[in-house]
Amino acid sequence: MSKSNGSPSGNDKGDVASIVASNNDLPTTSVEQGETGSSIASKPSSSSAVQLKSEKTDLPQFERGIVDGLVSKFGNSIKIIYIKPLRIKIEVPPKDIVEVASHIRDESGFDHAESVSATDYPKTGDIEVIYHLGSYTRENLSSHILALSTRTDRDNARLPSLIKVFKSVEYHERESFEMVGVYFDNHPRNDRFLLPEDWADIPPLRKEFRIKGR
Amino acid sequence: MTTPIEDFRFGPFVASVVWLLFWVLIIVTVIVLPLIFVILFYVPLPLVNGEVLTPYLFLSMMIDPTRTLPILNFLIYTEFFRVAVFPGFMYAALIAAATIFIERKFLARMQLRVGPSHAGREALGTGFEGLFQLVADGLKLVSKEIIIPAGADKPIFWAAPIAFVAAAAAVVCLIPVAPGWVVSNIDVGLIVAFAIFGFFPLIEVLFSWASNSKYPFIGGLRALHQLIAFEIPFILSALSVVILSGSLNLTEITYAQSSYWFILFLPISAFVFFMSSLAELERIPFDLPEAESEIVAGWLTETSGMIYGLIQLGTYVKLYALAALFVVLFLGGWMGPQIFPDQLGPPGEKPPLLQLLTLDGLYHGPTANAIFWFTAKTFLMIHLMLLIRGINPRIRIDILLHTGWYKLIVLSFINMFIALALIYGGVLGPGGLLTPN
Amino acid sequence: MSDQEERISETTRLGLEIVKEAEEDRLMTLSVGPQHPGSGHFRFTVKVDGDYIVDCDPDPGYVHRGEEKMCEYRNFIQNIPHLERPVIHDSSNITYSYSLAVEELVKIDVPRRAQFIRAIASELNRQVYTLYWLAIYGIFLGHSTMFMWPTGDRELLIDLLEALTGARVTHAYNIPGGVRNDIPYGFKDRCLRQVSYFEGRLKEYEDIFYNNPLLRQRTEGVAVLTKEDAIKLGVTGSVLRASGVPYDIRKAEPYDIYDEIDFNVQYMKTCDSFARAYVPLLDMRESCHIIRQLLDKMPESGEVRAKLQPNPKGPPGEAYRRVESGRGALGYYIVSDGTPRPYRVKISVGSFRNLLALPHLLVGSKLGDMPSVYWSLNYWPVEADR
Amino acid sequence: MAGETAAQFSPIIYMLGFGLLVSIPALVISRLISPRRRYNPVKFLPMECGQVPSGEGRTHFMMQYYAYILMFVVFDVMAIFLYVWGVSLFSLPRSATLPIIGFLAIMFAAMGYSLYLAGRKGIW
Repeated sequence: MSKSNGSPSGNDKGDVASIVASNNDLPTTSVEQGETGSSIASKPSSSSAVQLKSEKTDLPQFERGIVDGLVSKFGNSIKIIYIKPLRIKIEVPPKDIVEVASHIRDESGFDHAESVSATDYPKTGDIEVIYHLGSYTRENLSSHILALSTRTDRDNARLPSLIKVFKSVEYHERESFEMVGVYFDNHPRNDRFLLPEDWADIPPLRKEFRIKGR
Repeated sequence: MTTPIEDFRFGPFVASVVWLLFWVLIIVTVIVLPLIFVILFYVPLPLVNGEVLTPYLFLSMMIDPTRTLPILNFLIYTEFFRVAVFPGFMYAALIAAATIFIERKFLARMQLRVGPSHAGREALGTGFEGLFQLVADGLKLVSKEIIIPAGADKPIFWAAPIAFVAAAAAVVCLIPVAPGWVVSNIDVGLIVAFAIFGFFPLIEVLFSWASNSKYPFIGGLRALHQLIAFEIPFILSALSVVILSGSLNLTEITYAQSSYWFILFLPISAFVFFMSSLAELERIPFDLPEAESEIVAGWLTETSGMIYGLIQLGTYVKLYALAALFVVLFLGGWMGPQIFPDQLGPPGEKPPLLQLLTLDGLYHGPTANAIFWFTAKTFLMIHLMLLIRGINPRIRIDILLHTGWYKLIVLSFINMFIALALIYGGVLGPGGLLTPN
Repeated sequence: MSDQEERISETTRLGLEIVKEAEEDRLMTLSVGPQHPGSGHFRFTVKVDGDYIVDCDPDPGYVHRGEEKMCEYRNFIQNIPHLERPVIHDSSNITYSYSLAVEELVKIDVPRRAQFIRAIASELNRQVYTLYWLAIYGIFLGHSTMFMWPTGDRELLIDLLEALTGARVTHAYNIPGGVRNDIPYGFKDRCLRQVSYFEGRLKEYEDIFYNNPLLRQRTEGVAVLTKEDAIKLGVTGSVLRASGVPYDIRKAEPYDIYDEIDFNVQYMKTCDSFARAYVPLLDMRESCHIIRQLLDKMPESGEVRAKLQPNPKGPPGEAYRRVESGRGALGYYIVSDGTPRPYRVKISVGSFRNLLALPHLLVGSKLGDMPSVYWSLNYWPVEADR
Repeated sequence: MAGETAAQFSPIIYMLGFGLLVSIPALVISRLISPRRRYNPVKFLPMECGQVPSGEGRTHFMMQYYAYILMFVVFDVMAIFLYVWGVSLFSLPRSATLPIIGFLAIMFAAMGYSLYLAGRKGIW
């Protein structure tokens, strides 16, 4: 964008960021393959069309560092589900989740929720709610997603709302409420959002809800 | 009142049209024609060339060329012709229709669209594509159901579109199209024009109130605010014209521009008048009362069918009236170089058929010239108004009020002082350098 | 307090009550949508006090299809055609992150040439979407030419994509393991020609639409979404970048081939409605730049599709992958239980995240700004409903 | 005399009448040939974007810009008053312009002050 064609006010040449593709700055690239051997970060150095990923490297250090900070603070209440390059998943019991989330926001730097998904597990009688948290403010975290999950009883699904911690979960939690039927305490509006006004069935993303004809 | 929806079938449709025609014919021959003759028996008939203009004589003009021209000549100078046809309604309506046609084509060119350039290509050849679109639109509007919302104020709801058309027509009657060709030559013509323009927001507010709906209501209020923002610049920008010409009569204002157009000395006023007339018309930068993305269709939300059609007709007639008023005030009205001959055809006596073809006695060179130049200038102005629509988004109501009060009023006063300086500096006005003697 | 109450006479109290009632009466509830020229398949009610909006309540769901439920009944490949329905104008991007997630679950690698082709399709589709968005932005502002020009130019890019994928809008081109077909003969030249033409047009758009003083007057300084609010509300895409956060998934978490591409993240610091309308234009310009590089670096030949078993399935597990779509981050969270069908699919779309900014921005702004603010949020109602 | 002056305006009345003459038959014809299906009462509800209307269409509703409305009431009269002066400018002595300039100055001062106040108030 040049100045001559009338760039808008406040957007000078200096404002346009020029973030050169310097992925090497990110700590993650030191670990090319995760333990699961997934192909997330396997692209950059590979020139061959199909890359085999047989070798196993050690755990991603940077992600490990984030989790260690959490574990040292909260101890046993945090259960680490997996640590992959760029992806971390931890599980927290419902009673601690607000506290852990506040800590994640303030100390770890994950400042917004990208998505909130509730999954129904009828076999174990659980509903798992996962907050995928990302970071805009910290540049070294911008590629990471921290999946903060919690489980609640399927028949009496109640969870504390994270809306005080992350404002961005508001509509996602409302959607989870009507789609899976998790009631979020302290959420200002646990009511219909996407479904029809006269919806009188069970929440449609529960596993016992069957699509007609299927 | 539950009737099932019937499928459309072509055969019964044609049959119904034929039956309709049959009944119309019967009624015309049995009732209407005798009624006309009964009325004509009591009405004092005028004299044309020493003969009383009976219906028989009138009908004979179709076959006898020697009688055609005097009768036409007589008809043209009647009041009714002026009101209904030439400087009056039909001329304005034709220009309005042409405006719709031109608007379509012009905007389509501008916006790289192909749609409006096709309807009628096979029938009329290139150059007239899109002409049938007008016919189709008119037929569609006439044949659509008129829906009046529940709770609406029915008498006002019906009366508003009629009043809209009538008011637009009333403005048209003040416009002098050629020397002597004006429906009503009033000494205070300009003031009357402003007075009638003041009706339109009133009609809009009435209609929006009558609709009993929210979006029309806001639209009507916005129309009022538009009036408030632009009425004073509108009036003041014409004030400098009045100062220079010393008259409020539109014909005299035109004559005052016989040697120079006022736009040469009053460009700022002309600009202000142009912007204000756009606001008066509710065309694109100022179409707040019908801003479709904010308040559905504004004050037109509840209109349907022919009510909408009449309001559109009134709007386009108003567009013509404002363009013509601009031409009269700033572009010298009908003034222009003489390009038409004084007489058509060879001079001297002519055989009857040639007389008819060359409109002997009816044709008047200067008048034809005046009409030509007036129409050409009006179309130029209409084009300018359409151009604005193609390149601008809508503005917001606070910006509108701000523009009207802070900018346009000041601008129109500046040009008024320039006009005063020119008069007192001895350039214009009586005895001035540029005044013809 | 009690003294004061005593001093107020009964009449005054009655009068105050009437005034209070009138204050409440003053508010008019306007319903914007679903049958509104300025809403799309979406409804929000606004309460207006005169010309000012005092309350806004979005109510999406008019085009809710239950894509997430439908995904659970189809296998990974069958899900592709219906997943692109929520945003057919950007269908290569909405299937892109799905493909990435499935590739992670099923553990396939994508051939290098296919990665380039995917990126080209994705960038072209981003432009197609953004042009459509721009067109509707124009009509929301009452600018009919601004509607017609992008729509016309979009047609050329659609033709290009049709040559590439075989369908005009619903491409279903990205599949797990690569793309469906190789690029057609002569595509590279045609694409370069089209992109050059399009760059010239973008210059014209800027001169004619964005530098229009009336548009500037209407949008500059209106509905400011500050950087802090943008981060707090978790908005994404052009809305976020217009608020001064240079965040782009293509740069933050480069997928496929994007880490080999040299491009800048376009952002503005003015945070207003104009910035949100202007950043997509800058994005389109950057996108042209990316397409040139992709065409330049693409290997001349090679596989475009990894070999897949007919009913691909992987071990139980989950994946969360995202791409930068026309409306911002588009993430898929897929849980697999080891069967060929996904156990749970959650689509996290940019529109749904940007919706949270709508009441935040509309409250306190003028009714005349409503359409421009709403559409500057880059909100696609169908996508948000899924 | 009064009658003659009034007669000047008669063409306007004719023109108005002709406008009615054209538009009323258009409405009547349209009413005659257009369909009238009245079996769905929802059709006749006021427009509310596909929703059932809530609240009154005609309410106490105030736009915020009434500063301009108040000023309009004053300055519209002023504008017409200027016409009376402007049309007779040539027949007046030059010294008659001075009082008008004074009048304009007062009006401008008033307008400037009121616009200043309106601007300072911000939201009305």
